[in-house]
Amino acid sequence: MSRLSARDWRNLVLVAMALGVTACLPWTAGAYMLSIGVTIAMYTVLATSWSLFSGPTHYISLATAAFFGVGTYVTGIGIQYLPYWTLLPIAGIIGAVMAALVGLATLRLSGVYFVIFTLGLAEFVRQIITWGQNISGTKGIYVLTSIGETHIYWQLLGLAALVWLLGWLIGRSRLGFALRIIGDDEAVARHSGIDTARAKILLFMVPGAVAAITGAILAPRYVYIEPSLAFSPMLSFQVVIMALLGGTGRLWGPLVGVIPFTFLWEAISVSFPNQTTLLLGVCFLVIVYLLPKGFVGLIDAAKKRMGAEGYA
Amino acid sequence: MSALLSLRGVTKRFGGLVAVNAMDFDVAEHQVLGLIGPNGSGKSTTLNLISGAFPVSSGSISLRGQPITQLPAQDITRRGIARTFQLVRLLPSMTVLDNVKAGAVFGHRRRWGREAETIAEAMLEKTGLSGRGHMMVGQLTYIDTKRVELARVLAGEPRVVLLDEWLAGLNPTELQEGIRLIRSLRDDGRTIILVEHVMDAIRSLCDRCVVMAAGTKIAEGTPTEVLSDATVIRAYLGDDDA
Amino acid sequence: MHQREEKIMKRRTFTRLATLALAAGLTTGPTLAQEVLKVGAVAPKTGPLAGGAAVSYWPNVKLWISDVNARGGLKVGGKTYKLEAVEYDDQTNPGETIKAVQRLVDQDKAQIVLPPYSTGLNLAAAPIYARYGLPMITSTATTDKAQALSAQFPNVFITLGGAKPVVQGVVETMVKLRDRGDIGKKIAMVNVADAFGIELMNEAKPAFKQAGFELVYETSYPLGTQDLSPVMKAAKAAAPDAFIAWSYPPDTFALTEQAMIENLQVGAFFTAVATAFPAYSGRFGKSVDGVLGIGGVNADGAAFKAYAKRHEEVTGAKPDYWASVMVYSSFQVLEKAIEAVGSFDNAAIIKHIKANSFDTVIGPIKFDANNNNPAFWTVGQWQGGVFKGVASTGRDGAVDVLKKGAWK
Amino acid sequence: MDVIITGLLLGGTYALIAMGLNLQYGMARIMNLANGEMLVAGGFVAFWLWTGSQISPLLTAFIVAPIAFLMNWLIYMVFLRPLVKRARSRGQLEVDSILTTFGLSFVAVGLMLALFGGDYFSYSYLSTPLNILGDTYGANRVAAFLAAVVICGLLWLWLSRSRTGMTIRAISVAPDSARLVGIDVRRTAALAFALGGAVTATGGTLISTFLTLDASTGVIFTLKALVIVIMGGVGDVRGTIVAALLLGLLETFVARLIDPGLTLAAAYLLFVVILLFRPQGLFGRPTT
Repeated sequence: MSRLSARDWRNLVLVAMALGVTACLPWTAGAYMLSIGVTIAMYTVLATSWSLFSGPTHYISLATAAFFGVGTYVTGIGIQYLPYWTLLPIAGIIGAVMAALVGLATLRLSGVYFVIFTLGLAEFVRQIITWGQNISGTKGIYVLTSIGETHIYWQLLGLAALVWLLGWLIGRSRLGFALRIIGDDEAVARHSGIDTARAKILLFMVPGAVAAITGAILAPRYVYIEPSLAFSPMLSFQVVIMALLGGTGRLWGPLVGVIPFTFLWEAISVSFPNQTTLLLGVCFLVIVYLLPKGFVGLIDAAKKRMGAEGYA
Repeated sequence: MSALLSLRGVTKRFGGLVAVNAMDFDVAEHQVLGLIGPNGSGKSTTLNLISGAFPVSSGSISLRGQPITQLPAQDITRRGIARTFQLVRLLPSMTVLDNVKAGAVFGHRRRWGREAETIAEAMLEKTGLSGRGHMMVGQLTYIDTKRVELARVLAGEPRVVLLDEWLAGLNPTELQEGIRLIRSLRDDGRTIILVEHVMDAIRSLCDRCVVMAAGTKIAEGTPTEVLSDATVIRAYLGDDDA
Repeated sequence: MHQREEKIMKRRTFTRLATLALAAGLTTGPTLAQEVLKVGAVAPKTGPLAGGAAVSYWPNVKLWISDVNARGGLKVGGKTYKLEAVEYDDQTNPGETIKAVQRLVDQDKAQIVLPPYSTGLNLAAAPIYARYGLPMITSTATTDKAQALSAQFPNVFITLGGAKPVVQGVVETMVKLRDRGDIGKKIAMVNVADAFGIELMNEAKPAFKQAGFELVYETSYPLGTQDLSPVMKAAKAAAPDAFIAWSYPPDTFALTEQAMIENLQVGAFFTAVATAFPAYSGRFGKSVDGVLGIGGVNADGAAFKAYAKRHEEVTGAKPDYWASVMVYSSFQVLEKAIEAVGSFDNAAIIKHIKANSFDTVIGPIKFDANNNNPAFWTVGQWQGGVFKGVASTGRDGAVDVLKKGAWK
Repeated sequence: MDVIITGLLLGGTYALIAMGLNLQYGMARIMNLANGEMLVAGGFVAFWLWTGSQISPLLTAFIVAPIAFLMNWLIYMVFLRPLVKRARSRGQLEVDSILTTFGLSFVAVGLMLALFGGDYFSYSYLSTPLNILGDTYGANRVAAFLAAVVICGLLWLWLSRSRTGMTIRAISVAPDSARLVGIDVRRTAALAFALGGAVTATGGTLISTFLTLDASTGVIFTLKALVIVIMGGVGDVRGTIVAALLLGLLETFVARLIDPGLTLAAAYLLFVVILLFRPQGLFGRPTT
């Protein structure tokens, strides 16, 4: 781990202060803003961990819903037998193991097969859980706890900080360097001595674990867990769109995508309740056409044009 | 002296086509071996078999007596065989220094942090790129990109260096500079396998040569021996004026 | 039969095109002198549950508001308020439901927030309603945990009951048919492998064994199965006297058609959700006669007939014979409670709802200690083109159940 | 024995669902996630014409096909051609088309919702028993199967015999070299995409005779079509047909003899196994 430069220290302090300010949201803002805050925190965690993997490797994973759903069920089932704080690490481990298995099975495949495999994964896991539910006779699971929106918000904020820290550490580690090389040219990476499959699988475990933990955190919010709501493919696509809107080039890229998208979603839901789906579709199209590189690309281009020196 | 690298009956089939047919040869420590032959004779394919880019159909390759035939490319590189590519392949999103560091961090001698930095800078010196570590690879001239690739290979301190037509495409002055560079590697005692068409490089650099035609070995020996051998000339220049 | 269907079809599509055009120019005319009261409603307009909500939920929101306004408005503490709906689509996503309810209360300052649609979305929103002390009279949530829920969320009321009473209703009907000699004791029972289907199946198996029935065939099938002929062929092979399916809309339609194709001769044919939908009789016409389904209503009662006529006039669509009328009645309870208390003091309204009985379209509704409405229709039967209630937990107006004849 | 026939009938339904996507993805390289919505739209038209003025869905199919062809051709020209122009690599085109067509599926659901409302629509047509080899089957399913055989047969013949068919196959195998021999790749891709859309919409019209649909059910069909196309081998008409029949037989076999609860799980398991051991699908060529 190369030593921390002055700039690194400055960034760390800035991030810590920003997190401190956002943590006070429950007191400064009303319940409605808090619920939006929870949504933003959730998507930030999911999109950032997603782009940790897809940024360098250019693999589009649509498996977020599968890991998230498993996470909600870990809390749903576990809450009756285990103390709550043990459920998050358990969900993380299960998510990581699942991601490793998926990685082992599919990362040899070319891009589009990986995408479809991960899309099918959520459906596959949903069928298995429904069948399991059917055999064991358990129906929808009730998660009746005293956990409120504020607790959920803080947990997500903590997880977001963890994900950024992890992303920052990986970026500076051998694994991060290896992934940047793989992203540029996988053949060169292999011939430089990098076990590309192992690196990708290791990295895919990060979004796997993080999405599962997020699911476990949000389960108490939904009170009633059933397969069709926990595994909806919609979540996977939203995470991809927001990450791409923000831009996967930088660690803070997805955040820059999540915030405007959430408020856009709100604005559309509020002003066009009957045409929400129609207009969201139009927004997706606009994002894909006008912002191929996302806001990060936009900001970098602007910076180049202004000829601003110094490092981002 | 025992062979550092030896090929026994190495064959490669692409469906019906036999690209390499039962190749046998050895490379001794500190030896510079030239692998020559007309286009399509299987030179590059043999190099790809040694470096693990293609899986071997049959036969065996061993390094210091240990078989490396079925190993994936990354393990072969880690065991100490590093290669350049026929068409230069660099990492576009990174600086020259980082490109070279890639070899230092993941190659035969795995370094990290300060150590990797020093080795990378040393290799930049060695290949004549000193002071250009911070430049982006997109800004380099053609020969400089070749230097970066060579520096990356050397940064891993490999046992055997595979140069796949490294001198191809250089103008006369760059060619002399290139040959001088490879000779300096030779003088350092590095073991090199050279796939080349540039004959005066072969003559001045190689201790031994293996000549291939249509996937098989047709001659082996010192450069002067093989280049005066009738079958080699016929293979290169075709039958009519032999 | 089809001409009327066609007229409605044309009118409904026309009204939709009009609203689509209208949506562009949003601002309505200047509000009347009367004060306007915002009523919030959030339920699926897209996503897997949109189909059910479009039949049972949204039309009743529109109908209830137009009925109250037609009557002059909501009389609260000496003032009358004209109601205006604020609708949100939660796309069958609990996260969206929670955000929408928060938005209704915080941003839109809606005084009245109607309960969402379906068990999952209601329970996801329950904590928000509880925090604001809003009365939540659910009409499309079924649960057997009313006791645990009312302990956690004292403001939640369940009008649609749970799995146990529905199963009891079906068992009673089957026993009546068997004792009359219309059916033997062999039953074939299937269920959709979703929380709803599983819950009912687990209640039904022991209940039927206890009532002396023999389960000759039982299975479950995943939600979204495209071909149910294997299930129906296997059921027919077991030569049952009665066929019971705890099914969702798509499979209710598929199983019925498959039974007609296989010409399944049974004395009783029961399918669950959507049997009471107008689309069901629209599709199968006369051969729907004698089919049993969940829900039902006192179809011959004057209240229901008037309600159905208004429903068709205002919304352009016919109501279904189970959930529609429950949704409307739950709105009536809320309306009457607010007017009785004479203010928007939610705590008082909730106390009032707990203590009193309310006269609604389906008859009197009185909640028990667990905020559960004990009296509701459990089983209905298509008789003469109308889906009449045949079994209930304390509802009057039940008609006698008939033996299922051959498929016409 | 009846398990086999039921399986084949289901296979015919699946062929109708997946064939259009195979044309669109295999030939025109557009991974179309709005495929399900096009199918449901075909179903809507059939419902409207049947309940409205008694026009039989089999007849409606002939009306829907040309309209869908034109609509899909426009969709390709307006929404997808800029992507093809902009895409530097095949991978990038696939990712862009996944995201764009996902947006399009949202727009399609929104439009159908606005025009037809959100509730279920189903009607009974030819739901009379048909006796084949001693067992009864739905006449509408048999009709859909026969239509599937006709459509897939015509398509296969047309692709392998006619000139335009050959150009379409050419761009699916190697778009770059196709350009060298004078094929206007973009125009042919538009043709393939529009044809795929027409086949899907017609498929929708036919299967709406026995399936209950509503505005939001498209995603189920898209997923099923994706599984079949990938299993059969992208760009290979025979592959899609065989994979559809295989899936139909497997699901029916599992439903009748093991446990109906496992049908969809078995389908995905088959998909995973094929993807692992033959990523290019049953008939596909190994893509480098």
